[in-house]
Amino acid sequence: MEQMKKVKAKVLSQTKIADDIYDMWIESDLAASAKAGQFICVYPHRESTLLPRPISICDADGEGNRLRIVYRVAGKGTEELSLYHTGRNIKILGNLGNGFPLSKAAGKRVVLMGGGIGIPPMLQLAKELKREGKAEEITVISGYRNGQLFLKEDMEKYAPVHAATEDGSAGTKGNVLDAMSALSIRPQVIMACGPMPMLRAIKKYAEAEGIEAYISLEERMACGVGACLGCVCKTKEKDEHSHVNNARICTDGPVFDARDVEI
Amino acid sequence: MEQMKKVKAKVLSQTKIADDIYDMWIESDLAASAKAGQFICVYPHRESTLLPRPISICDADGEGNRLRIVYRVAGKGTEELSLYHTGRNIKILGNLGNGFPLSKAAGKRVVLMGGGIGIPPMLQLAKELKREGKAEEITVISGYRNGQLFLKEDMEKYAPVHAATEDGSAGTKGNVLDAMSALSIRPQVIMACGPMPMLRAIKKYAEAEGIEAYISLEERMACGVGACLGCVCKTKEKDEHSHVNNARICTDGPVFDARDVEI
Amino acid sequence: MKNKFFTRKFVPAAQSLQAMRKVWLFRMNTKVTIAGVEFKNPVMTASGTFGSGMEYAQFVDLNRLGAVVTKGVANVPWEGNPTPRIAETYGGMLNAIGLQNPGVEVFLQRDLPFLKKYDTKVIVNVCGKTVEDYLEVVERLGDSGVDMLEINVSCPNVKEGAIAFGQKADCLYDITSQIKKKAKQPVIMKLSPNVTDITEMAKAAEAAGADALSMINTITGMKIDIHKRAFVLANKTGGLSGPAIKPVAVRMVYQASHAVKIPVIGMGGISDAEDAIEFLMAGATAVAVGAMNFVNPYATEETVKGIEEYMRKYGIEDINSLIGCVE
Amino acid sequence: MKNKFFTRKFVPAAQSLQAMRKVWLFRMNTKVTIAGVEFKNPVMTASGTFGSGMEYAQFVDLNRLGAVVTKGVANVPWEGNPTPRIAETYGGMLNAIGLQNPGVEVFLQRDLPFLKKYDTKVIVNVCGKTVEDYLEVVERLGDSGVDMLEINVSCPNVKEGAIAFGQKADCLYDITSQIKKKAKQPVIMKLSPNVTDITEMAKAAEAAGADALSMINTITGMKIDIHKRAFVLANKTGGLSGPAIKPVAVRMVYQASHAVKIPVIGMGGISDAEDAIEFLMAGATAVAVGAMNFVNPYATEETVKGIEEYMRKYGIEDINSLIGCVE
Ligand SMILES: Cc1cc2nc3c(=O)[nH]c(=O)nc-3n(C[C@H](O)[C@H](O)[C@H](O)COP(=O)(O)OP(=O)(O)OC[C@H]3O[C@@H](n4cnc5c(N)ncnc54)[C@H](O)[C@@H]3O)c2cc1C
Ligand SMILES: Cc1cc2nc3c(=O)[nH]c(=O)nc-3n(C[C@H](O)[C@H](O)[C@H](O)COP(=O)(O)OP(=O)(O)OC[C@H]3O[C@@H](n4cnc5c(N)ncnc54)[C@H](O)[C@@H]3O)c2cc1C
Ligand SMILES: Cc1cc2nc3c(=O)[nH]c(=O)nc-3n(C[C@H](O)[C@H](O)[C@H](O)COP(=O)(O)O)c2cc1C
Ligand SMILES: Cc1cc2nc3c(=O)[nH]c(=O)nc-3n(C[C@H](O)[C@H](O)[C@H](O)COP(=O)(O)O)c2cc1C
Ligand code: FES
Ligand code: FES
Repeated sequence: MEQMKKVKAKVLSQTKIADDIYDMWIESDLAASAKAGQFICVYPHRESTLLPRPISICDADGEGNRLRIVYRVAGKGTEELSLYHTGRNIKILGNLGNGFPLSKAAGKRVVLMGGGIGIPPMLQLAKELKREGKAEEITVISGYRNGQLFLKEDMEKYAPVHAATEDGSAGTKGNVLDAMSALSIRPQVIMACGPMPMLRAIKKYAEAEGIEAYISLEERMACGVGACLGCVCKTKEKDEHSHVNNARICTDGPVFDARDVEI
Repeated sequence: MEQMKKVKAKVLSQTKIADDIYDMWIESDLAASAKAGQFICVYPHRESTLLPRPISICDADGEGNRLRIVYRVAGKGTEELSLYHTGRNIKILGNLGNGFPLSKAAGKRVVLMGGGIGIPPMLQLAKELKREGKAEEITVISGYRNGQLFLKEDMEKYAPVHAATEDGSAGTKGNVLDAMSALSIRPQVIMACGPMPMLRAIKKYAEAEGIEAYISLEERMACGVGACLGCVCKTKEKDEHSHVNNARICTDGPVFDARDVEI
Repeated sequence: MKNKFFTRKFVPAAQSLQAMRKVWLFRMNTKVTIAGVEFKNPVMTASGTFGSGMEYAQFVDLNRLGAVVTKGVANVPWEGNPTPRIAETYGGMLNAIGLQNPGVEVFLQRDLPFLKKYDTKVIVNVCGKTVEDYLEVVERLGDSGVDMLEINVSCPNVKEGAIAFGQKADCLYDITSQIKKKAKQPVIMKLSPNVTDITEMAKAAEAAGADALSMINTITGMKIDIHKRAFVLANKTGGLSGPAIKPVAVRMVYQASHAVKIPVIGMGGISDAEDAIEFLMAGATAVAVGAMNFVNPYATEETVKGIEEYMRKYGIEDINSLIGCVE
Repeated sequence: MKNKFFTRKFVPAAQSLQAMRKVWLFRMNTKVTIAGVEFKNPVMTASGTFGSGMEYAQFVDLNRLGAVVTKGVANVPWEGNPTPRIAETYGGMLNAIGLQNPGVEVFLQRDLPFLKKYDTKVIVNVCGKTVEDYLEVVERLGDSGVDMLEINVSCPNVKEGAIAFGQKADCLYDITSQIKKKAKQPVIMKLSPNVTDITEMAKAAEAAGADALSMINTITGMKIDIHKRAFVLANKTGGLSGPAIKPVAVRMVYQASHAVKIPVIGMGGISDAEDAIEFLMAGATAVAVGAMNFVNPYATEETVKGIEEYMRKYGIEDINSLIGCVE
C-alpha cells in the first residue's frame, strides 16, 4: 500500500459552479498517485470543528501537481472551505481509500452513474477509463436536482454524458436509473457514487440483471485511516480485517462490489 | 453611565514596537468617548478561545474615530491579535471601566507611573491631563525591562518622561520608584498602572508619604461588564455594590484609590 | 410587550401571496408553562451569568426574554472565593466565583425592583450552606413578587457542602421537601451533572415535590499553568461551562426529562437558537443561556429571535410541539 | 531505539559554551515505571483511537512511543453498534463504536506480532459483557508477551452492562479482584468519568489489587440534528472526547492520584506536549493521546518530542520530578 500523508497544500482556485456547489483546485503532489474513487480529508481551520472532512478526488493532474475537488456546502466544514481564497494553505490527508477497480471494465460496456455530489468522482473515473482504453463502451449518466449541470462538460471530454434531473429541466426527468431505461442503455458494469437511495436502487437493479456494480459509499468518519472503526458498512460475508460483518469505508472502501455490502 | 457596546471595528495598522509588544490602531467610534484608564475587550476569532481580552486604551483620537492599543503577546489571544493585518474586522466591546480621575490632579504635582505593559494607558492619561491643563506639573516615569523604550517619545509630547530599566540599559537602573527617588521627584498625586509588585510598592509609598495614589488593577475577566463577578479585588471597606469587601475591577475599576483596595 | 408574532390580530388581504403569508401571517405560539407560570418564550438567563439583569439590560431588551434568573442569593452576603476565579479552556471556561452575593435583603431592595420594571418573569436562584440557610431565603422571598425559585444544590465551588445536597439522592430528597413546605412559589431544583446517574437525582427531587428541574450546573474541572507550575484558579477546581459541555448537558436533559413528569429547564453551552432548539427537542421545556453571554452580550435576545425564525422556516405553530420531539 | 537524549554518552569539549551545553549535553530521563514495567517515555496511545497500531505506523515511529494501547479486545469478535457512530461537537467528538473488535484470537495472531516488532510496550485494552468474558481474555493473554492489561470497565456505548462495573464501587472491587487472581501481567483499571466521586472508584480498584488506574474514558453525551429532528448517533448517546473534556480529565486525575498510591495514567483531550505535561503535573505517571490522533496523525510522536523540548527549556533532568508537582 502506498504511503498516506498529511500534507500542506495550497488552494489554486475556487469557483462556485452551481447553487452551494464549489469547485476547488489544490496544489499537492498527492495528485501524482491519486486514483478515481479515492478521497482526501481536509482539516478545517476553525477550532470548534476538529474532524477532517472527506471529499472525493474529482480530477487529478499528476504532472501539474494539481488536485480538484467539487463539493456541496453541507455544514460548517464545507462552508469554511468555500470561503478559502487562492493561495490559502490548507492541510489535507491523502490519498485515501481503494478507488474504483478499472480492470473490471475491461472489454465491457460500462456505465458511470453519479448522483448529486456523487458526480465529482465520475469525472476522474471517466478520464482513467478512457486513458486505459480497455472498456468496450463508456457512458456517463449524471443525476442533478435541476438544470445546473455541473461537471457535465468536463466529463464529455471522456465519454458521452446523459443527464437526469429531478425537476425535469434538462435531460430525462427522474433519477439516473430512469434515464438509463429511457435511453435503453444496458450496461455490463455499473460504477456509481451518490446518495444512499440511488445506490440501493443500483444494487437491486444490478442483482436483478445479474451484472456487476461498484458503488462508492459514505459514512461519518473520524480518522479516515482505518483506526477508529467509525465508518463501517455492513458486509454480506465476514470481513477479512474486522472478522465481523463490517468493513471500513475509509480503507476497505469507499468503493465496494454492490454484492458484498448490505445497504 | 454611557452606553457600552459591542461593535465591529477595523484594524487600521499594526506595528511591532518592542520584543513581543505590538501597537495597533483601530477604527471605531468608541474613540470619541474613550477616557484614560478605560479599556476595551477584544473578542478572539479562534473558536477555542472564547473569552474577550481586556486591553487598555492607549490613545484615542475622537475626531479621527481611531483607538490605539499597545499590548504584549502573552498567550493565544494576544498572539492572534498580533497576526491581524490592516483592514481586518474585529469585534470589540467598549468603553469599559471608570478611567483615571483627572480632577484629582487639579493644582497638584502629579506623577504618572507605568510599568511594562502598564505604560500604554499613561499615554492617553498624559494627553488628557495636559489638555485639561489643571495639574501643576505632570511627570511620567516609565519602567522598562530593557532599552526598548516603547511609547516614550509619544508621551514626551505631553510631559517629561523618565525611564527606569531593569537592566540599567537606559535611564535609571531599577524600577519606577527607584527612578523617582533618584530623580528626587516628590509628587502629590500618583497615577499608575503596572505589575502587582509595582502597584503594591506604590500603595505603600503613598500611604507612608500621605499622598494620593490611583492605581489601575488587572484580573482575569469573563464578562467585562460587571455580571460574572470573576474580576474582583479586595476592598478595605464593604463595597457599595457587592456588600462584601470585593469590588469588580471591570466596572468599579480598573482604577482605584490605592487606599481603598487590599492588594 | 407580548410576543409580536403571536399577538398579531389583523390578517391583511395579501393572504393569498404565499411568501408574504408565510412570513407575516404565520401565527406562532412561543409560550411555555412551567408549574402554572407562563413564560412568553422558553429563553432564560442562566444563574450567575447575567448579573442581576442590570448589567445586560444595556445590550438586550429584558422584555424579550422568557425569564431572568438571578445570581445565587443567600441569606447573608457572601464573599466568594479568592481570585483568580476565571480560567479559559478549549471551547469553555472554568469559574470558581464561590457564589459571592450581597444577600437576600439587598436583592429585595435593589435588584428585584429593577427587574420588576420589565415584562419578564423573575426566577431567584437560591444558595446556602445549610438547609436552614436555604429556608431563610425561601421564606424571605415568599411575598416578594418573585415568580419562581431555583434551588442551587449543585455549586461545585463552595467547600461548605452545598454540593452534597445535589450529589446524594437522599439529601436532595430531604432538602427539596423541606423547601417545598416553606416555599410560596413553585420550586425548581437545579441539579449537578457531577453524578453517576442523573435520573436518580431527578426522581428524588420529583418525589420530594419539586415543581421543575433545571440542569446542568457546571462540571467540575481543573486547569494547570505548566509554565508557572500552578493551578490557574485560586480554588484549584472550578466549574466548566460553555459549548464544550453541551453534549453532556443535552444527554442529561434527555435522560432526566424521560425519567420524570415535571418539566426540565435545560442549559449548558447554549450559544444560539440552534443549541436552544436542540435542548427543547431533547425534552427541555425551557432553556437558559449562560457563559455565552460573556462571549456575545446579545446572545439571549438573539436566541429568542432565532427560535422564531426557525419556527417560521419550518412552519411550526406551537413551540410546545418541539419539546421532547426526538425520542 | 532508546531515548536519544538520555542515552547520549559522549560529552564533547564544547561544554563550556552555555547555549550548546544546554541543548546538546543536557542529559534527561524520560523513563517512567508503572507496576515494574518501564516505559521509555510517558506517552501512550489511548485505546480505540490508534487502531491496532498498524494504521498509524505510517505516520509515526512506534518506537518513539512509551506504549501502544490497543483497541478493546473481547473473547470473541464483536459487531459493535450501527452507524452513524461518529458525531462532531464543539471542540470534541462523540463516538458510539460499541467496541467492535475481531476478538482475542485474531489479536494474538495478527496484531500482536506486528506490535512486537517495535521497541515499545504493548498494553491490551480488555472488554467484556460479563466477568467471565473478561477473565477469558485475561487468561488467553497470559503467556502472550503483552506487557500490561488495561481493563475497560467504563465504555458507555455498550448496553450489556460493562459500564456498571465502572460505576459502582462494589462491582468494580469485585471484577478487579477476580481479574487480579488470573492476570499474569500488571492490571490497569480504566475508570469511567461518569461517576459522582472518582476517588471512591479509585480506592475500590486499589483495594482490590489494581496495579494502576487509567482515566478518563469518554463522558456520555448526545447530539440532536434539529433540521432532521433525529439523534446524530444511531446509538442515541455516545462518548465525548477531545479537548472539550480536558479540564474534567485533569481534575479527575488530580483527585484520583491524590487518593490512591498506585500510579494513574491520564488522558482526555490531550493534543500536544503542553496538555500532556498538565496531566503529569496533576499527578499522572503517564498519559495517552486519544481523539486528537484523528485531527493530527502525528500527535503522539510530536507529544514525545514536545515533552523533551519542555524539559530542555526548563532544565528538567528527570521527568519523574514533574509528576504531581502541582499540589
Ligand atoms: C468517502 C467520502 C467522499 C465524499 N466526497 C464528497 C465530495 O466529493 N463532495 C461533497 O460535497 N461531499 C463529499 N462527501 C461528503 C462530505 O464529507 C460531507 O458533506 C462533509 O464532511 C460535511 O461536512 P460539514 O462540516 O460541511 O458538515 P457538518 O454537518 O457540519 O459536519 C459535521 C460532521 O459530520 C460529518 N459529515 C456530515 N455529513 C457527512 C456525510 N454526508 N458523509 C460523511 N461525513 C459527513 C463531517 O465530516 C463532520 O465530521 C464525501 C464523504 C465521504 C465519506
Ligand atoms: C483592565 C485590563 C487592562 C489591560 N490592559 C492591557 C494592555 O493595555 N496591554 C496588554 O498587553 N495587556 C493588558 N492587559 C492584560 C491582558 O488582558 C492579558 O495579557 C491578555 O488577556 C492575555 O490574553 P492571552 O489570550 O494572550 O493569554 P492567555 O494566557 O492565553 O489567556 C487566557 C485567559 O486568561 C486571561 N488573562 C491572561 N492573562 C491575563 C492578565 N494578565 N490579566 C487579565 N486576564 C488575563 C485572558 O484574558 C484569557 O481569558 C489588561 C488586563 C486588564 C484586566
Ligand atoms: C460565572 C458563572 C457563575 C455562575 N453562578 C451560578 C450561580 O450563582 N448559581 C447557579 O445555580 N449556577 C451558576 N452558574 C452555572 C450556570 O447557571 C449554568 O448552569 C452553567 O454555567 C452551564 O451553562 P452554560 O454552559 O451555558 O454556562 C454559574 C456559571 C458561571 C459561568
Ligand atoms: C473512537 C474511539 C474509540 C474508543 N475505544 C475505546 C476502547 O475500545 N476501549 C477503551 O477503554 N476506551 C476507548 N476509547 C476512549 C479513549 O481511549 C479515551 O479514554 C477517551 O477518548 C478520552 O481521551 P481523548 O479525549 O484523548 O480521546 C475510545 C475513544 C474513541 C474516541
Ligand atoms: S474513519 Fe476511522 S475507521 Fe474509517
Ligand atoms: S469580568 Fe465579569 S464582573 Fe468583571
